[in-house]
Amino acid sequence: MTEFPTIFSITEDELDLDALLAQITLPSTGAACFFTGMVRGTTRRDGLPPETEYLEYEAYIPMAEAKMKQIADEIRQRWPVVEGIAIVQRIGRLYPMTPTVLIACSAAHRDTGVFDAARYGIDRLKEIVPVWKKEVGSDGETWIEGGYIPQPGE
Amino acid sequence: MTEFPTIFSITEDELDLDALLAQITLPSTGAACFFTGMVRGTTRRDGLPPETEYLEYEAYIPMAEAKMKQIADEIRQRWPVVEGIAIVQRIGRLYPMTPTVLIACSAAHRDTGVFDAARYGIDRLKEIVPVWKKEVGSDGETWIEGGYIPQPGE
Amino acid sequence: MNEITILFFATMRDHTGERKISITVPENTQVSSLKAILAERYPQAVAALDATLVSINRDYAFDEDLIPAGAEVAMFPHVSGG
Amino acid sequence: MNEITILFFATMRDHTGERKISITVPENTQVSSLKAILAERYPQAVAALDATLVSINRDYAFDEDLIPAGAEVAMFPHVSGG
Repeated sequence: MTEFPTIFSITEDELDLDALLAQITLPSTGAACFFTGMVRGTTRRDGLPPETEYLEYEAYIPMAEAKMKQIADEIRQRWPVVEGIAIVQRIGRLYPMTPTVLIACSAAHRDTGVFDAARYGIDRLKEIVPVWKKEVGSDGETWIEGGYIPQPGE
Repeated sequence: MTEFPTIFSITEDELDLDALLAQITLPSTGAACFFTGMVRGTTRRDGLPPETEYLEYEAYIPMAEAKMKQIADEIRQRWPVVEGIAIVQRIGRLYPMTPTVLIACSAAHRDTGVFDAARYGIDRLKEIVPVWKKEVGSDGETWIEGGYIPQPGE
Repeated sequence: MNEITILFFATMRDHTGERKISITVPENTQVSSLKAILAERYPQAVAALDATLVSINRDYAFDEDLIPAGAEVAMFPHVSGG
Repeated sequence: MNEITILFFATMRDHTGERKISITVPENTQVSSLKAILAERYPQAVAALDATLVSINRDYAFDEDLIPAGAEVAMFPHVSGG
């Protein structure tokens, strides 16, 4: 069996989508689905400043990478035809319109679940990967908190 | 209303995912879904050579760009919250592991249909955009034909 | 009579041996009649002309559609982009 | 007695004012008991400790879990990556 590439990292560097795509492309690969998240500069939410100057991201890096690895394993279990998987979270001070996170899944064809697999990956990242962000705007700082409580075994 | 970016092109140049993502990112954008297709070097199909040396792509460029524009319009009609749309088909001689096509849709959040919109975009591209490819391998040349017959108004 | 341009792509180019031609057709010529005219001109392409997709001025066209003066007609197989 | 390390992230770091501490706890200390020990040490963080997520050796841990010798424990709010 071919060794399928799995990339997971927490980085302070700019995301390089083209390089990541190349890393999850095998000779048998014909399709990839990417999800990227970007810092929003304007967001409508009650009680929060409407304009974001920047977000400050931090991570518990070794655990975050372990959980990314776990998500990749979950994806392979649910979509065994997925070939390459890349999960990358950028941390540090990130300004509006900057890509912050990437989930990419590749496979031979597009009807193999790559869209669902990438969707699953970003949903799970937001549930179990220990990364936090603080929104800094004209009105001060606000920690953004998720709502998911991991269960035993997650 | 903000002007939402729509990019569509037929090109002989390498795809630049990071640049395309930047072009479909507005201050209000928080999520994007990309689909990319790559040339497969190894494919299992009856009656075709198992190893592809390269694919030769051609397009009826002005009609292809008009149909890409039409697909972007269809996406906006079905998913009005989609912000940016990019549809790019690379043509010419393309070797295995090379990205050939990209569909990307951006929006404020990931639960807005960006995954479905990108999926719809690549499905439609393969139905109505006049692009053709010829597979060249050790056993000779084979035109690859799709199976879709456009209907009036498409 | 109307002067029109016809472009051939992919296998249609292979079958006809042409990339682009200009021909003159009667006014109110339908797509189906144009295919018949071309079948006479390219006997080796009869089967391909039967199955070809057709566009007029960059929109898909069908057997009953009329070809306007100065039209840019194209003939090509099922698309296979991606 | 077991020596363990505790890391605090995000709001838990703000509440405790600490990034990383080493403490000694009795053998077979449960996560819930550790929270009680820390509540005494950081009275201003009682509510936060009540709601904190906990990991032991980089896996999520829960109130009844025992903390092994040399454990790397971490305490942090609900995650919000992406």
